[in-house]
This record gives sequence, C-alpha cells and structure tokens, in this order.
Amino acid sequence: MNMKTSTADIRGIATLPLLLTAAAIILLFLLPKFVTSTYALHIMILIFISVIMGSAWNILGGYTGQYSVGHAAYFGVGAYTTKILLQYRHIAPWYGVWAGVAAAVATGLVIGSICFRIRGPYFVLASIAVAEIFRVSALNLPGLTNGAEGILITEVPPFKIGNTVITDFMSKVPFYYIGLVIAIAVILATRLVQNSKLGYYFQAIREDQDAAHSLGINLTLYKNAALAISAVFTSLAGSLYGLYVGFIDPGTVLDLGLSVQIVMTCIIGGIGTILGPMIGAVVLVPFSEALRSNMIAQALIDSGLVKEDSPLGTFLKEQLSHAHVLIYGILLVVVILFMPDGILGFIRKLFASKRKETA
Amino acid sequence: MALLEIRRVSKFFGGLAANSDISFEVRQGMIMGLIGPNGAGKTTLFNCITGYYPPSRGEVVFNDKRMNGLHPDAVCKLGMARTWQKVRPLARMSVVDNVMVGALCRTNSLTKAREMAMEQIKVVRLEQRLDARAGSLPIGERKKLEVARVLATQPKLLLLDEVMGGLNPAESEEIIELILDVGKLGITQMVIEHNMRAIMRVSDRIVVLNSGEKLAEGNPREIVANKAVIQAYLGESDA
Amino acid sequence: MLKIGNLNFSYGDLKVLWDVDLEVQEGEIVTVVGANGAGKSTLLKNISRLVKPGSGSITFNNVDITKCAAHEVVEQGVVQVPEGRKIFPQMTVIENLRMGSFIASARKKRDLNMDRVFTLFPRLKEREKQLGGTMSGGEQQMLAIARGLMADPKLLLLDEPSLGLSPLLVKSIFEIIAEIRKQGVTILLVEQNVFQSLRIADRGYVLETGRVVLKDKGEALLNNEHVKKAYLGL
Amino acid sequence: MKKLVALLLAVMFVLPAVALAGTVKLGFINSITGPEAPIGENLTNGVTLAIEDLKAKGIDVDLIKEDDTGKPDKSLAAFEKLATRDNVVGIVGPYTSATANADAKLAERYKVPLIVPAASKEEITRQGFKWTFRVSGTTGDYAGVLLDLATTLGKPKTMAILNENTDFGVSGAKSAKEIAQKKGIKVVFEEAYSKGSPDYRSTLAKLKATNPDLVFMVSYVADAILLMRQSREIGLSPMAFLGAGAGFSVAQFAKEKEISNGVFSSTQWTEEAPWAGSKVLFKRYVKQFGKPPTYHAACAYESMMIMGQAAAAAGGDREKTREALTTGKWNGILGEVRFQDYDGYQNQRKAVMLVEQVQNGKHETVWPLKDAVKKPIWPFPGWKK
Amino acid sequence: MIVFFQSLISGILIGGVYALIGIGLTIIFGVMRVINFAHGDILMIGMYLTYFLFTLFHIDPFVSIVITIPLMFLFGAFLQKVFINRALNALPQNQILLTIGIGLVMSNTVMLAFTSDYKILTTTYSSSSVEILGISVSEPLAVSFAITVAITAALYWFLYKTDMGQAIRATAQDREAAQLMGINVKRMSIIAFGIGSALAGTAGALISPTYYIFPQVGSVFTLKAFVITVLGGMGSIVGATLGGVLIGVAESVGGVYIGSGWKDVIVFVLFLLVLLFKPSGLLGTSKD
Repeated sequence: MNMKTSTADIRGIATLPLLLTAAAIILLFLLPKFVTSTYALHIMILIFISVIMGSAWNILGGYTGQYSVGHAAYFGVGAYTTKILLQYRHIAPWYGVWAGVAAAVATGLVIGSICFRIRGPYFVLASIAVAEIFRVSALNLPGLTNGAEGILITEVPPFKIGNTVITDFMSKVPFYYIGLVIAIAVILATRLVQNSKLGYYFQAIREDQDAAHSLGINLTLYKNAALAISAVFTSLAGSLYGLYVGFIDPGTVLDLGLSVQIVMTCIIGGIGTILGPMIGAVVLVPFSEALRSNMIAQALIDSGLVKEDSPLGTFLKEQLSHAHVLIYGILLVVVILFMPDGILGFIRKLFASKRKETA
Repeated sequence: MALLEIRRVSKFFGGLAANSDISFEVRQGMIMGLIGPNGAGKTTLFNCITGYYPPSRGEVVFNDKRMNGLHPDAVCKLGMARTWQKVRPLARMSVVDNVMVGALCRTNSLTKAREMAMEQIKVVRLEQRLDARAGSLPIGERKKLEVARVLATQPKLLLLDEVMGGLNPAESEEIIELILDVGKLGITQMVIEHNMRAIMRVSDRIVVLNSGEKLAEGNPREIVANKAVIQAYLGESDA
Repeated sequence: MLKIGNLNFSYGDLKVLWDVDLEVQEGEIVTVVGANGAGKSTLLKNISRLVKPGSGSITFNNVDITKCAAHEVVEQGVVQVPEGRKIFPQMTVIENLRMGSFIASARKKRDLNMDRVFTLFPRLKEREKQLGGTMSGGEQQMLAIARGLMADPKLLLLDEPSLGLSPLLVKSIFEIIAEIRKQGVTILLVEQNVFQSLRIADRGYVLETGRVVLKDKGEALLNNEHVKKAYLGL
Repeated sequence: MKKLVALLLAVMFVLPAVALAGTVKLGFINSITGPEAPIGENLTNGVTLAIEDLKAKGIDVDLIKEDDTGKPDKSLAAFEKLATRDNVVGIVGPYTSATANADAKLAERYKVPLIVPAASKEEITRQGFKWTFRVSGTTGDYAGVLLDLATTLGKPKTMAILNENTDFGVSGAKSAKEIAQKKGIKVVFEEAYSKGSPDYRSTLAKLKATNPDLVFMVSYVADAILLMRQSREIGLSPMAFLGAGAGFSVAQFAKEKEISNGVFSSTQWTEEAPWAGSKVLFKRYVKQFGKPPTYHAACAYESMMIMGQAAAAAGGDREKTREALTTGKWNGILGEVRFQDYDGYQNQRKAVMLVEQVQNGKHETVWPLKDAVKKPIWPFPGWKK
Repeated sequence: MIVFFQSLISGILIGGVYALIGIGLTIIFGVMRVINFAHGDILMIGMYLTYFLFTLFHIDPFVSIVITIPLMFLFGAFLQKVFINRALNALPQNQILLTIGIGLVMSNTVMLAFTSDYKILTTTYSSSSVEILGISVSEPLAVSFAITVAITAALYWFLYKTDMGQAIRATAQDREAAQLMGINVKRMSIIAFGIGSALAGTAGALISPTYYIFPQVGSVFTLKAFVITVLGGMGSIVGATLGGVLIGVAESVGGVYIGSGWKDVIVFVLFLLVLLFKPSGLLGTSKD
C-alpha cells in the first residue's frame, strides 16, 4: 500500500500533503512559544521519544519484516553509553550521544549476526533473549553501569559552540527541540529509505526472503542495514531519555516491557507506514498518562457525565488509576482482534467501505 | 562455448540421494529443457545450481567460475537467475515495484530501475497491471510477473521452474512465445517443464532426470524416441 | 452419490473454480485430470471442507455438506487421501492407521479394517512400528491410502496418488485403486498422470484453469485429440 | 464523546487547577501499582491517616495522589504535573530510591519542597539539594545499628552479605560492607541474587561453606521468607541472622515463626517504638486497614504531618514552606525530627534506628537496650528439628 | 563437592516443575503454532487458586491439584475459545502481542482483586528437608517432583495410548490431515490449550508451598517456559521434559559457579546457542 504512494511520489510530489506537513512542522517549532505549561511540554517530549522509538523499530519490523521484541537493548545501550561517558569520563553528551549511536550499531551488528540466521517466531524469541542478556548483564556489571543503582545525573552540562552557550538544558525547551528534530530526522530517514533501493530491498525481504535472495539481495547485508538504521535512532531516543529523565537503571531502559511498548506503538498505529508510529505515539502516550494520573475519571466527573459521589464515580476515582495497566492490556487485545492493521489500517478500511457505499 | 557446466553433482538429504552424479553442460544461447517425472530431482538440481543448497558432491561451473558455496544473491549478481515452481510474488508490492526489485540488482537509481522494469514488463505484456498489487494477480499473470522480475536482473542464464504449471493452453502458448522471444534476445535458458508439447517446441536440447539420475540427453527428437524415457516418463511402453 | 453443482471458489482475489459441475455415481471411479494448478486439489478441498465453501452446492447422498465441518464430512463417509500424503511423521504406522479410524463408526470396525489394509498392503504390516516420517515415498503413499481406508469410506477422494513415485510404484498404486473399488468403495481420483488414471476410470473430467472443459468416458477421453495434445505430449 | 475529549485535553494542557480557599494543596507520589505496590500501599495508608489528623488540627489538605508505578519517567511526569499544573505547595513521596532520586532533581528545578518518606539510598540527600528533605534513615543507618548490636553482644569476626540486586539491595549491601570493615569484621561472602528465583539453595550452600559468624541479608518480604526457609533446609546456622529492614521487619515475616524466630532486623519504627503515639497509630492502622503497618507507613504518616503543618504555617508559599522545613522541629511518632546537614548530607533526618528480633512469631524491640521491650536472644539458637 | 551435588540435586528437583511448565507450552505450540506469552500468567492463576483453596478450605496444595487441574483446564479452554481461536490465522507477531495483552489483563485483574501483596503459603513442611549423604533434599520439592513424574507419565499414556491423545498429536503434526481423519481440530485446539493450562496451573500449585505468590509472578516463568520449549524442540514433549531439568540444573549449578545474579544470562545464552546450532531443539526432528 505504501509502495503505491511512493510510486506516485517519485513522479511528482503531491503538493497538499507537503503543505500540510510543512505547516505541522512549523506549528510544532512554534509551540513552546505559546505553550508555557511545562507539563504539556513534558508530554510532548515523551511523545517525541515514542515517535522516534516507534519509527526506528518500524524500519526493521514494519519494512523489513524482522519483528524484534528486543529493541530495549539499543535504547539501553544508547542511554548507558551517553551517561557513562558523561558521569565517569566527563565527556559532554554532545559527543557521548554519538558514541552511544556507535555502540548501539555495533551491538546491533553482533545481535544481527546471531539472530538473523533465525526466522519467524524464533527470531522474536532470540531478540527477547538477547535484550534480557543485556539487562541482566547491566545489573551484574556495577563497575561499568553502576548495576542496579543506576546512573543519576543532576545537570546536563551546557551546550556551547566556542564560548557561546547555546543552551544550558535548564528548561524543557531544549529537550523539546532536540526531540522534535530527531523525530523529524527519523521520519525523514524513513521516507528516504522508502524511496530508495534500500526500501525496495527491505520490503522484498519482508514479503519473501527466498525470492528476495534469488533476486540478488544479500539478506544478511540488508537485514543488518535495516537493523543499523533502526539502532541509530533507537539509541538516540535512549540517550535523549537518559539525559532528559536524568536517571536510568536496567529496570527502565533495558526492560522487556519497553521492547513490547515499542512494538505496540507501531502495531496500534499501523505497521510498515510512515504515519503508523506517529499515530501510535500520539494515541498511546497521552492515553497512558491520562490513565496513570486518573484524568479520565476526573474528566468524566467534571463533565457531569458521572456524579462524583455516585458509586460509579467513587469507583472510577478510586480504582481507575489502579487499573491503567489492565486497560492497556484490554486495549492491546481489542486492537489485535478487531483492528489487526492498526488504527491507520482501520481508518483506511472505513474510508474504503464508505467510498464503496457512495459509489 | 559452455556457459554452465554441471560436473558430477550429487545432493543427499539424510541418506536419500535427490541428485546423484549428474553431469551435462548448457551452451551459450541455447534453450535447455529439463524433464522428468515428479520427484526426479529437477528442482533440487536448480537449487544446487543457484546456491540454495550446496551440492554434496561435484561442481557447478558458470562462465568458468566455480559456483559451489556461493549464496543465491551472489549467483544472481553473476548472471544466473531463477523463477520458482510455486510463484513467489512480493505480494504487498505493486507489479512495477516487484520488477524494480529485480532491476535494482544492476543499478542503484530508482529512475533507472523503473525504466529497466518497464522494459521487461513490456516483454511479458503486463503494462496494463503496473500498479496492481502482485498478490492480487491471477496465476497466469503472476508467472509472467515472475519472468519479468528475473529478466530485470539481466541474467546471462535464466532458469525457469515450471513456468507453465497451472496455465491453460492459451496462457501456456503465451509463455512459449515468451521463452522463444527471450531466447532471441540472446539469453541462455534452462527450462523445467511438464508440458511435453511445450518443452519439445522450445528446447534445443533436453536432459531427462529420473529418480535423481540423468537418464538421457539429446535433442527433442532423440528424446521422444528414447525407450528408457518413454518408459520412465510416460509410465508404460505401450503408450 | 456425490453431486457438485455450479461450484465457484476464490482464494482472496484469486478465482480458482468457475461453475464446476461434477457427479459421482455409486461404485464408480471418476477421474479429474488437469495441469498443475488447474484447481483439482482445490476442488477436493471444497468437498472435504478444508476451505470455506464457495458458492454452489455440494451434496453427498442428498446431504448438503457445504454446511458441515471438515470432520463431519468424514463422518458422512467422504474421506480424502491428500496430495503429498500428509502422513503423521512422528507416529508409527499403526498409530497412523488408528488415526484413520478416529471417527466413532470406524472405530468399531478398527480391527477388521486393519486386517483388510494389511492384506492390501502387506508391506505396511512389516513396518508397523516404523515412524511415518522415516518411510520412503512409496510406502508413505500406501500408508496414506491405507489410513484413508481405515475410516471405512463410502467415497474415497484421492489427490495425486502417483505424485513423486517411480513408474513401477505408480503402476501398482493404480492396481490397488482398482482393487479398492472392487471392494465396494466409490472413488474420485484427481491426477496429473493422465494416461494411467483415465485408464482405470469409468468416467473422467478435464479441468483447465478452474473450468470443466471436457467430460466423457475414461477411454473416450484417452483418445480425445485435445487431451492427447495437451497432456500426453503426443 | 467529543465533549469528553475536549475536556480531557483542557484538563491536561490548559487549565491550571484552582486552589480552594482555606486549604493547603499538597501532592503525594507513590508506587500505587507496579512491583513495589505492596509496600506502596503502606505509604498510602499512612498518608490517609495523616490527612485525618491534620484535619483534626484544623489543616484542610487538598491532596492530589499520583501513581508512578515505580518507574522514574512516570514519577517525573507525576512531579511535573503536581508542580506545574496542580501548583501544589509541597510534595511527599515517591517511595523507591530510583524515583526519589529522579524527583529530587525536579524539586530543585521547580523549587517545590519534597519530603522523601521511605527511600533509603544515601545519595538522595547528598547532592547539595536545597529542596529535598528526607525523613527516612539511610542504608548506612540500617547496617550500622545492626552491627552495633552484633559487636556489643558477641565477637563476630566474619560476615556474609546476600542481597537482591536491586537499587535498595545493592546500596544496603554496600553500606553494610563499609561499616563491617570499619568495625574489623571480615566480609567473607558477597553475592547479589536476582529477585524472584524459586531456588536459592545452591547459593546458600555456597554461603554456608564459607562458615560466616554473621549473615547479613537485604531483601523484600517474599524473598526474605524464601531465603530463611531454604537456610533452614540446608541447615545454615550462624551466630546471627541480620536483616536490613524491608522484608525482615514485616509482620508477615514474623508470622512464619519456624523460620523467622531469632532473626534480627533493623527498622525505623515499631509498635513499641519509644515515641508518643506509636501504639495508638499502630492500633488505628490495624483497625482501619485490617493489617499491621510497616515502618514505611509511619514514615509516610510523619512526612505528611510535617509537610502539612509546615505548608499551612507558611500560608501556602513554597519558599516559606522550605524555610519552615529547614529550621523547624517536630515531635511525632518518629520522635524528634529535624532536617540537618551532616556528614555530607543535606536536609537529612538523623534517624534513631531500632532493632527488632522475632521472638515467638512476633517482632520485639530489643535494641537500643534502653528502649528494649524484650532481651535480645544471642547467639542464634539453631533450628528446631 | 557437597556444594556441587547440593546444587545439582536442587536443580533437578526444580527442573521437574519447569518441565511441567514447558510441556504445557509445547503442547499448545504444537497444536496451534501459537506462542503463548500468557503461559506464566496462567501459572499465576493456578497459584492463587491453590493459595485460596489452602487458606479458605485448608486443602493441602498437593491434594488441591485434584481441583486445580480440572478448573485450570476449563479456564484454558475458555481462553482458547474466546480469544486465541480468533487469531489462529493472524501474523505471529500479532499472536504474540495478543497473548501478552491477555497476560496483562490476567495479572492486573488479579491485582485489582487481591492487591499486589505477596502471598506466602506456609504448610507444615514448607521448609522441611531430609539429609542424604550430607546433601539436604527439600521435602516439598521432592514430593512435587514425584507428582510431576506421575503427571508426566499419565500425560504420556494419554497422548500415546488413547485415541483422544493420539488425535491431539495428529493435529499437532498435520492439522489438515487430521481434519481428513474426521478429527475436530477446533476441539483438539481447545483441549490442547486446556491441557497446557492445566499443566501450568499444576506447576503453579506444586511450587506454591515453597515459593511466593503475587500478580506479576508469571513473567518469571513465561520466559523460562520458552527457553525450555525451544531447547527441547518446539512441540516435542520428551524434549520439554529434558529441557526443564536441564534449565533447572544449569540455573542451579551456574548460579553457584558463575554467580547467582547471572543465572538468567546462563539460561539465555544456552537458549541462543541451541537456536543457532540446533534450531530444531535438542530432540527436535523437524527439517526446517
């Protein structure tokens, strides 16, 4: 489906989507000027991180068909490298981030050489196993990672060019812009991939590995290429998270739950499309935040739909926040059973059937 | 000049010999037919030639280069491309994209690849279906798509595995024409086929396999007259 | 006995069967020939309900089997020996045969039928403890047919029983099929081996790209010019 | 539906919450769900009791509870929301060391007073922060009081340390090692185990082979019970079992008397703690929530009491609240609480630690001797067959 | 040396329970080709069931399996019929996420109902042991090992000697051929999922007296179950039995000589090695 759009794009870039995209980007760049709520910015930063992770995974999982459920490994390697260099070697994150990227790519190539020999469900299990090995190793190598205690940084050193301080990282705004820029970069990268030989080869591998092989596609090379691109951005997301949140430990940045969450962002949005991970992130991050802080219950009560002192109101107020993971689980089950192509696929189908009706 | 030489190739699975001690050569520019009853080891031989299996014994020499141990992608790059008995369209990609994947073997430019792809799509006459999803094509068009896709890799030697399987006589006729056209372009071909009439028409030379062994080799006339072949292939001598 | 009327079937966008009409009378051997991919196996899969039925009717002894589940079709007495044998590889010969008589009606006659298939295929008796997956192609084909017979079928559907077998074996398989018919089992045979299969058939159908293009007596089809050209390469 | 969505967006991004007149608005961050939730529940309950008592004192608290599921990023989001959207005067929480560490940074940035009730990792109050206060004792306090007891009652020469490899376990073990070495006790065995393994027998067998005088363990309750059960199985019988708070000081542990009798554990508060109101609070808690409280509940209770009073006195001003916390002195169920700067700590309460020993299936306060209810049993009497 | 044998023995005993978990998963995978990520959570349900039977009705955990087995069977059959069955033809990654979702729903429902408190089931024999040649053998573990052996034997008998059992194996080996034998494969799937769940539940019951119970306990076992199943060869029951014991021993012995924090790494490295060099598993025979 996406190939079809790309065919059109090469012949002549459609103007309307381009204008809309430009408008959206400009709006996002101006947003911090109008929105002063740091809480809103915080949510936006989390959304950016989620978009970066989802889009990065999408290149490997959505386009190349290699469903890694171990992407926390690259996230964690990025976060740890940057922070270890900052904390123990006093290397500014501006450089450390790239060391993180290099480390994540190197990790990816090692993992790839192991896991890409395996196909299908076994690949999924192998990717989980590798990520778990990373997590447990990080726990058990306190000399390197400070083990279970994790690494806490209190200040990110200011970013300077020459002697001019560009930003001192004291507010959310620099993180907002960094997140936005990386998110745009990963989306741009996805587009570039989609409209290049790489993209064709990735999709060929996804559709049929043997056929792809027979058409002169070096499977190992191209799968690793997809993984490398994916690892670069996942690692950047990890570094950004580490610097922004300030604290990392194996239980947060190398967790299996994180890997699942990355995949979920894509599946819920729509796999193998540029928009999918964005939709997934924009839906999931605020939704889970709203559930966590019990805003849904509060909103229901404030809107007058549910009376606060009614049994339902009390129940919602008391229980709904406890139940957020439960609701998350239910959402997952529902999406997979009833919208296997994600929200994007569901909307497309809806439009397609409407068009048929009117026609 | 021999473009492809099969030298005493054997392939074992467990204890079973799927190919044993097969030798023959395919000369530049010819169309070689490969026939034999089901299970005779034709597809296994294709797999050994194109790098899907390493031969257990013997050598495959293509263009004076020993091919043993090369992977399918390297084999394709060297100019030997195959189709699949059971077609393998890249289902969620369009027809033109499918063929472009083949063409990208020779170029890095999408524009160039698109041109090359269009050329081959014309050869197989699928111009009408450019943007259709490959997975939605009927069987006959899928087979053509597969031929176009391998042609786009610009092979010196094309290996066709039952491209007429499942086609009606009219469609088969189109494929026969296609094979002959491709032959005229100077591309050497090796064709596995069940359709006897077709194989007799297109082949310059035929190798017959039976139970993994080479039973006979010769031009179509010789093969039709060969007692052993009739016995093995048509079932009984009184056919 | 079996009546197929106006059967149409598609795999997704791909239409495989077009208005197929076909009939099998009790006691007959009916052969459906056609090239690889003509829709022969799909036809059998429709009868056995391995796929969701397309439009059209399939009745067996006046029971509409398009409404049955796959296992209920077997309970009606319609048993298929599938293409590629599909032996249970990790089960012994005996276990495979026992599975053949899984349905309640056949379970009662298990011992009787076991004797019957062992007389038909003495080779299986010799190998009764061997795992299905370790047997040769010919033995597997025998086992597949024997397993089908264990279900005590009224109508036996055979999908390409000669596939991948040596000429000698092919010959004996067809002899056995003829023998089975003599024992009172009606047979619907699907084959690429046009010559052998039409020779033992009472009637035959030629299927091309999902359509029935010819139907006639077996011998008559063998002598049909179109059949000769298209399938026998003569 | 549209109305609801619009409202939800409004709630999330735009509307700053309106403060009610006459009340003080406070935040509470806790692990309500997630793996730490069982202990988190104690904190929630403790805070609930504190709110009641504050009300009795005429201080109406508008409390906003936030769940951080034990994860630092979620905790930051919660802090962010409380500090910038809900505009609370002060925040109590979060529970775990990892989340507390993350939130302390934000407290500094947003200048919101934060009282950490129960996290014991030393670093939290060693970063030069002005806005983070800690009621809880540190890991060093836990180990220190136990080794004081051990060296007073006996002459142990060697010690084995077994801890879970979590933030809490590792920092506890680290402090224990430092203090042991200071006191001239040789650490002959150190191992961090992965939480949640059903079988520690082989590890314990290895520990037993080093024949230590003291066995020092840092674990939550489930593993604490498992470790003691399996110690009994393999017949590990040192001079004393020392448990650093947490799992070893929970009633559930004491109830398993076959395996818990004789085990020492350090704690910040007990029913018999020598401070006003301890017994009363204990009873009230049991009555209201149907189970006995841990010291976490008491720490959370006291933290909220302090925050509530300080904030009310400061009239809802954050800076003034901070000043009140820095200079103030409170007397509650944890005895006298002052936030002091010492030994590299800032705004840290010098915790008075207690040691309990399980005797007949009940935690009895045995140390310091002046506050002891029962006499400590020393050395470990061995396993009953 | 004592330390070595001690760890070997406890590894084997724990391994017996692991085997039970692995066999359950392998049967489910064999018949349905679905990787069940909710397996550990099913085990968790079994643990809670055992716990409440013990605390409310004072039924000994080892006796209560008589109740646990049929109840867990029904529960598994229900899960299969209502959820898994709808995704039988879905992409494997979607199936994985579906079962992850089901697992989340299960563990969080339990948490809402019973809080996330650790529940400890203390029997009179929870910490009893007998000493044999200087090695202590945990009594409850030994008993559960014996029960495991008995259940495994009974399962073998069922799968190899009864028509129903053979039909399940047949469905696992070739679903389509099984349909042609008149086997109702949908029913077999339900039964297989039921058996898998019953085995997981039983494993939960058997470790309850020596372990602890909380809503998230399942995740520990889900990952282990995969390793065991792949190690033995997906779908191979003998393999899963062997794999379980092997993992038990590897954890136990590796924990002593490499460090108990590294247990999981040892297990996962073993897992990757098998995937790489013998992808069909130690006892697997499938060609691909």
